[in-house]
Amino acid sequence: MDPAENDKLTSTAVVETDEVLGPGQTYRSVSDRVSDMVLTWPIGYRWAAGLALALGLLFMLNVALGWVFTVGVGVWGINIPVGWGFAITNFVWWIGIGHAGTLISAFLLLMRQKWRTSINRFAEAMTIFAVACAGLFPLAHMGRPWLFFWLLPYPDTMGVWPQFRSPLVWDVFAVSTYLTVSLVFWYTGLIPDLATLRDRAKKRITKIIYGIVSLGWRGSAEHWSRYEMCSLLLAGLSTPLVVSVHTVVSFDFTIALVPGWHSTIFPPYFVAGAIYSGFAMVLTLAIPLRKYYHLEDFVTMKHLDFMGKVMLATGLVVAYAYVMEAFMAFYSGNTFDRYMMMNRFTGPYAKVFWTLIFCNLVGPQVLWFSKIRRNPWVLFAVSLVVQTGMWLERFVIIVTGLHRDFLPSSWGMFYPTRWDYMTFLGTLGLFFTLFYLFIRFLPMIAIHELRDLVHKTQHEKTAAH
Amino acid sequence: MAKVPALYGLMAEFETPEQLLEAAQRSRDDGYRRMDAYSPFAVEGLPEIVVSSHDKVPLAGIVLCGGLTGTLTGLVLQWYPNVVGYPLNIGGKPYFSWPSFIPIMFELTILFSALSAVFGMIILNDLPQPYHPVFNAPRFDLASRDRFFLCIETRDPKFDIDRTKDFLIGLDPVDVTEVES
Amino acid sequence: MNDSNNEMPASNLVQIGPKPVAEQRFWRSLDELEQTPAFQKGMKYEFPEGRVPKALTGQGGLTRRDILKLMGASAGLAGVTACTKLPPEKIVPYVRQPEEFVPGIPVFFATAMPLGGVGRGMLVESHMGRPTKVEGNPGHPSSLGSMDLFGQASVLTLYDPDRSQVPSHYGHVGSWEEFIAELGDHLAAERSTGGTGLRILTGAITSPTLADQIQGLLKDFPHANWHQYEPCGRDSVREGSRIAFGEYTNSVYRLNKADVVLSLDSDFMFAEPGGIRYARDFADRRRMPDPNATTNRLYVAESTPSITGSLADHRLQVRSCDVEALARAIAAAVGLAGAGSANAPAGVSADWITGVANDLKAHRGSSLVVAGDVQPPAVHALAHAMNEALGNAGQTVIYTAPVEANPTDETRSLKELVAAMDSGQVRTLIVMGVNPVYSSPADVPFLAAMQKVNFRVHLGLFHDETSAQCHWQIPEAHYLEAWGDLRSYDGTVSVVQPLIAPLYGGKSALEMVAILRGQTGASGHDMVRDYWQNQAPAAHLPVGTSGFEDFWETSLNNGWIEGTAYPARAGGAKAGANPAAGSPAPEGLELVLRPSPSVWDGCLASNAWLQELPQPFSKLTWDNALLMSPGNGIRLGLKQADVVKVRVDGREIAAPVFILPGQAANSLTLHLGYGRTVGAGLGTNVGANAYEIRTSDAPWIIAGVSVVKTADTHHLVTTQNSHLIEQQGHYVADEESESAFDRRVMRVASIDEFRRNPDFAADPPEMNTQAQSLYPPYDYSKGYQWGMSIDLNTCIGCNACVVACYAENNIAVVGKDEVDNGRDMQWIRVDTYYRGDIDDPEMYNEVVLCMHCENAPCEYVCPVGATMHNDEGLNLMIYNRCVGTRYCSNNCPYKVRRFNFKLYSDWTTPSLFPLRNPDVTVRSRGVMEKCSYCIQRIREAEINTERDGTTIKDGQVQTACQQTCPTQAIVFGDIRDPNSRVSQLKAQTRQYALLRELNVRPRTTYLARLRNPNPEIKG
Amino acid sequence: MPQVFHRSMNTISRVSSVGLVLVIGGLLYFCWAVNQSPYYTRAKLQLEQPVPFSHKHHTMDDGIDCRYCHTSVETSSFAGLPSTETCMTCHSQIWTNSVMLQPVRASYATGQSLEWARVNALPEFVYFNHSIHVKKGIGCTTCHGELGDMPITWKQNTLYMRWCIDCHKHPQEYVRPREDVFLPVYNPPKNQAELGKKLVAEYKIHSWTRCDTCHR
Repeated sequence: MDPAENDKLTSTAVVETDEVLGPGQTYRSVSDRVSDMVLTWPIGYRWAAGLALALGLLFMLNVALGWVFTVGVGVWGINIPVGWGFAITNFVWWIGIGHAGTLISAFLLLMRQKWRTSINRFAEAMTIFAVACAGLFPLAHMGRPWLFFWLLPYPDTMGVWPQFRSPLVWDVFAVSTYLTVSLVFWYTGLIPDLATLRDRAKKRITKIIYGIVSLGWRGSAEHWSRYEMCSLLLAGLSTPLVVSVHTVVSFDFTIALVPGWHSTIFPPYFVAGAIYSGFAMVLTLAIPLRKYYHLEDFVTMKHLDFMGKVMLATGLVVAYAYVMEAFMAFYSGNTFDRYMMMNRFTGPYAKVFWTLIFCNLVGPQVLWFSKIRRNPWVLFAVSLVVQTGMWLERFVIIVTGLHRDFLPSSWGMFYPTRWDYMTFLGTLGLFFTLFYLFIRFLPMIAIHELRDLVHKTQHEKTAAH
Repeated sequence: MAKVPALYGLMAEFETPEQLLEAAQRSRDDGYRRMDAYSPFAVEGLPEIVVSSHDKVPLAGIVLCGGLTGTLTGLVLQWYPNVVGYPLNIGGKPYFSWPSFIPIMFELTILFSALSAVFGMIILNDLPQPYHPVFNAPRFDLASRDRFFLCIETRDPKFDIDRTKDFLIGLDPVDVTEVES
Repeated sequence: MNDSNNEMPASNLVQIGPKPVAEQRFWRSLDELEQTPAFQKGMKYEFPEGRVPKALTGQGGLTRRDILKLMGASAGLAGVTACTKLPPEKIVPYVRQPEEFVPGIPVFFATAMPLGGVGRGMLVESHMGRPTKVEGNPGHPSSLGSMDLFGQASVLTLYDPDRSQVPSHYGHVGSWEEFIAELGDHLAAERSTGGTGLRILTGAITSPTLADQIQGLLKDFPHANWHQYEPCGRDSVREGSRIAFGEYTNSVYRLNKADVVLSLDSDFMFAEPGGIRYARDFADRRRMPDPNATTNRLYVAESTPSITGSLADHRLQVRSCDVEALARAIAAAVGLAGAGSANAPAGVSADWITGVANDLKAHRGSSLVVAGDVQPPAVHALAHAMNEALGNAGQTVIYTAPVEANPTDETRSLKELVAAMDSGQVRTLIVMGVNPVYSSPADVPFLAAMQKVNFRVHLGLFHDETSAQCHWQIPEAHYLEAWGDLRSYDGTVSVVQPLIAPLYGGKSALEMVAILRGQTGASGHDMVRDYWQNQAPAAHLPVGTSGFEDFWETSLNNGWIEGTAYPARAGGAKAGANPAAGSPAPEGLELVLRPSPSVWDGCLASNAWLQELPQPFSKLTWDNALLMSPGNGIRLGLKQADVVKVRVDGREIAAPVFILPGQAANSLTLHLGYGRTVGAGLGTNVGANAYEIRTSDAPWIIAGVSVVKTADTHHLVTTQNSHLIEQQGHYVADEESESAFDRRVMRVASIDEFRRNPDFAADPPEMNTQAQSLYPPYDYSKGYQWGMSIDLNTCIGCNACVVACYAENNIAVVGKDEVDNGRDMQWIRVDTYYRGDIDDPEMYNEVVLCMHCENAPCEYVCPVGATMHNDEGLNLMIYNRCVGTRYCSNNCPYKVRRFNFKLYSDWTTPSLFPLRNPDVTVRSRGVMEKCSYCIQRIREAEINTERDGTTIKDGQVQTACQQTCPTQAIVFGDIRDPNSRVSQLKAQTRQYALLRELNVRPRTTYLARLRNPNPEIKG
Repeated sequence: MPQVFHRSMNTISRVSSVGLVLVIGGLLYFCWAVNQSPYYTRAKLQLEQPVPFSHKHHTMDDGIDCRYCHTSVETSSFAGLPSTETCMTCHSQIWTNSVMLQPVRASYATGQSLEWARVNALPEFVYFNHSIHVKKGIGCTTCHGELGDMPITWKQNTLYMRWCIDCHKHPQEYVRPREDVFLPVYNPPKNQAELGKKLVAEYKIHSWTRCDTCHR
């Protein structure tokens, strides 16, 4: 996609607004606007080109994973002492990204934040796809991935069970629970919109497909009442779930005694970092989407502004965690922690560390300025910087902790191989492939909630008058 | 042999949720009990008016039971292998080292609760139900777009095709149609 | 399951015959062997050169196994299956079962292995007729039950797929009959002239029977000549003894009696024929069970860090060429008349000389001066004179007849042979067991001269550089395949018994000589037996034995022949035999050539275990390098891995630089044994060939070399990265070592400090976090509780344990690139740390293996419980349950876990299958592995004692590393039994645990290192 | 608005929802069943052997002790497989012309081993020791089945780890007096419950289920 070209084409049509919804939107206009994106054929060439690129990356993922499964994880740069490299970095990164969606739909729903409406659907989709990408890595990083089912509790012919004290088993439960709950939450939200698509579709086959997946939704008041209750309950359940998932992921590190891993600050720090990177990904997706699908009325300046603020806030939490981590390393008097911290500052991976500090701490401070928060393309750039930073953060935690731990004799280095890079970039392919399919076949904004928003904003206006 | 389709009810179409609310309220005041309202989004206060019976087990109750089942499943799932099925000395920890069982118990609680909520909602709503008489209403596709419908069903004891139709017309709808069963 | 079929999947292909004890039983089915595809493939390519095991390339093609795995994976992904279906198997019994075998129970046989011609007594474990593991022979004076790395690795050479497998004629497959016929023609011609054109070249020979046979041959051919050349031979040792005593004399040291030892560039605990025994005797004086125990003191003057030097209380870094001056100065200081100048060489402080001399004088009769093999004869003569003057002769050193059957100046012998060949006198040359084309000094043109010989025959284990120049290459029988006898360092004779019939129909040197004598088909067994029956005087028959049969049986059973150790010779060094002081050593750089601590003189170059072994101190693998001090590196403007050309007298050799702390200033070291070009299997084209710069005049120490930097660098791979930091023109610190002492990983005190504070190594009480736990401790109060103690005060870092572990536990070799990636598979490793000035550091070795932590951090992170504890305190690793998350390794603070990142175990080379220990699972790809405290041995002992209704006695179970350890620094046993050796060691105040503050409660603990410095010597 | 679906779709959709759950359950059951089946475990399958050797005939009819052929069962991990010579000790005297025994005679004459199809096999990472089991009062037939009733030998049990563990956890249910270990047919006495307990104590049976019992 070429943003400049698109800017020229559409710049005249853009009317930026500072409300959560553009002016003049009606029930019908929002319904038609969003459902038309799905029901209009043929497909756009930009979408097709994007999908082709994503499929190319996905193919690379297949090649990379095929090689990993054929030869072994030895094709990556991992070794003893650095037993985890890119794979677990990617896992934590994707899981982190996956946190924004459910948080937006659940936490902001509980908080009755109206601005969640336009972004929650694709944020949830992003969550699911990110968790799917993340889930790939624990599988792929195993030495014998064909035995992955030994991590699942089932009565086997050996009479043995998973080892439930291992954070990796907790991960299995946490990630699969998160994926399942996000999926049902997302689907629940989709049901009324699928009914809209069913009702608006012209072709019989389209009607049938959307008819099946919408379960025969007819908007009955009684249904709406249970539906709303269900959404509320799911939101209430998802909020602690979101917090727990990255907490459990952080347990992968905190439970271990590796210096730089064994830290009680990790759970809140990881959760904040997850929201930070998650919102960055939402912005990364939302800004081009609103541009190319002309959604400025739905994803307004106010949305960008709010998301910028959330990023700033979580970024500051992360910054606090960084400072505390360093402080505790020195204050504790623990030789190993001190060395680990000094090694991060000045060791072989110091450049990576300082890059991450720039990306996560320094760069995002521009978000203090509302002009920046309301400049989509600067915001887009910041979101990319933050995502880079968050990936590097996980890399630094994993690699600098391991590469020089307790016994100096076994210190080593981790150098990624081309298969490391291919696997990582390949999952971007998987993610974007799924995302491209999503924006083509499902409404990327929750239509029934938009209608509700139209209703509420009109109500407010009348009340104000 | 052509069969004359039975009537499911009478459907009045409104343009705004406020009109629908008012119409529903008036129908209820008029003694109608078997009716339902259809809207493109959840209209606040509407269910209280049109729904006459309450669920025997509320959704929240189902979710609570699901959640407790999940907790218990998590506990048994970890207690049994570690204490009975195949106890192993893992890093010198006791067989029943319950603090490390908490994460999974928590996750299963959430999982079971969430699934109970969704499946509870679907089952209580009697879904999937791809065929429903109200879809026979000619303009009912607008119910998922921008129109609000009130349907008084024939099984209402007070239902009388002419009287009810008159009553509905009196509510100032866009249109009133007969819905085949 | 422990039966033949399961142990060894190749049993259908290669039927292994039982071990021939009383009679030679050849492989029943050599014919069958020849039918195997692998064999035929080898035949097709004549010599399987450049054949690299798949595991080493790391990523071969997609094999059937991979496909099965992928199928398994996809089936698994489809959620179909739970475990693998076993393939159908065949089970094949004997036709006639040999009576001495019980299937499934290993048997041990005593034999001996030659290195440099000298024997070392050993016991070899045999599983169903396959030798799998070498141990020391507890009764044999040369080993006392220990073994060095060369002995441990020799079993791999036996099964080396790159061994010469058929007689070959000009590189083509020939037959025995053709060879015998052609040889017969040439011998007939020789016989007519009395053998004027017949020459035999061997290495150093100590074998009485072989020497007797050769003498017999020389009688048959009176004008024939026998030459001996040992590349890393002991010419200067012998010459030194001749100067001192007037005749060749062998020195046998009694280090257990020595209170003060001065080593003049001698690595006597490693690189000498008696090294294993010396290490034991020396260590026995260092055990320091309590602060008041007495100990010895070791002074080492050397140019490169040696295994002996690592235990030195005072280590003097000095150029090897300055050692003579140093020796003279010390000799003068101890009052030896005529020793020459008392001036110490430049850079050696006077108090070192006087300190050492006074210490020696104070311990008359209990001191010892040892000169190194690389030192010139004069230094040896001085050492003999000093020992005489100090009254040590007969006390700490005894003099005996030489162990060589025919001691000679081997370099001269080789030169004579070359001269004879060059002048065309030689018509038939038989080379046996040596590789002179590779290992001759550069100024001895062996290769060119041998081209003038009409008929050249090479008997060798490999088709090597010399074979390539010979008309016939005859596969030699490995010592585990042939009968023979050998003398060890003190003269004790061992009978070499074969454990297996020759895999490739090879012949021993003994049988070859018999063929030359026209006795084709004479059996080695008969020759050895006949020799001892006829030649051995009746006096040799031990008291109480009725006759030869008993004597023979006893000798075979014991592994040595009673009464063959040489008695001490009367008389000492001749007075005034001290050689005149030569000209002072020239200034500038010297180059010292030494046998490699891994592959010796190159004869072991194809041994992958040894190639992959991290060399002591440098931790270099799969290479040799020009070792250089940090100061020299700065002065010459050289960095690690820069390729330089070393030039002297118009010769030059290119080698990469390795900056090694502990190397003496202006002294460069290059190990021999690398740079093989033909027939060294995986060791081919590894490293630089130092023989190319060696001369017959200066075989070890080459003075006046110059170093020229080239633009190239060479990829050097080490297992422990030393992070020397270059700062303002000099190297400052090794960050790892600094951290190691900060972290108290290595704990050291002087004897005085130890006596003042016996608890110096103990952790402060607040670090003992044992009581602070959320959980109650596991009950380890019943049954056996296994634990280990490692005495850092006696560990010499010789790597024998590492190779023993390779052999015992089927450890895979991964190759240079994978080692570079940090993926070496050794379960036990020797860590080296430096302390003090990087240009003159103290060096410390620390053996690290799985600590078997009671609160094992690896266990609770494993998602499938593949690693867990048993109630005997063992941290178990269950390979077949492992899914390979590597979490356990990440969480191991000692980083002792090893992961099969790729398929490292060789599942495809049939000749390697019988090598494997059938009691240890061969690990596959994607599986974690680690030290198991040799659980197969524990389990075997447990089962046996349970069956007999007894209990395991202390010392009944030895781990492989413990058993082989020359200094017995490693002790394993039941820590619940207060009387066990390990319990008593752990009760010592020097005991400490690595990283105790982590509260992992390791079962392996260390005894802190002590130093016994001489207060007279400052600094 | 016309109906998208026919009335019957309501039933179809509900039935198929339930059906999906049942199909998944059925698939899982199928996996389990395959795993337990002789196809997978080879239990109770009669393999083709070079000679149709009958344990029933040799032990019950002829009264030959197990240890006559499986010589190392009391001393080694491996019970031992009789050499051709062992067969020929008798069969050089009796049934000397039997066609069935032709492969045995051929083996003896040529020195070529008989190749039996393996009946009871364990994976190579399982270290089973016959001698200790025999010593602790676990009879041959406990694992190998009633050999005295087997005209041709088959694998009686799955030899799955779960099966091994069952006995290791409850040895009192299987242990027998040492003198009965080699009986080709054995029926546990009525008082097995108390006898078992007594023998477990007497033979000092450990009931080990720790992993290194079999894996190393």
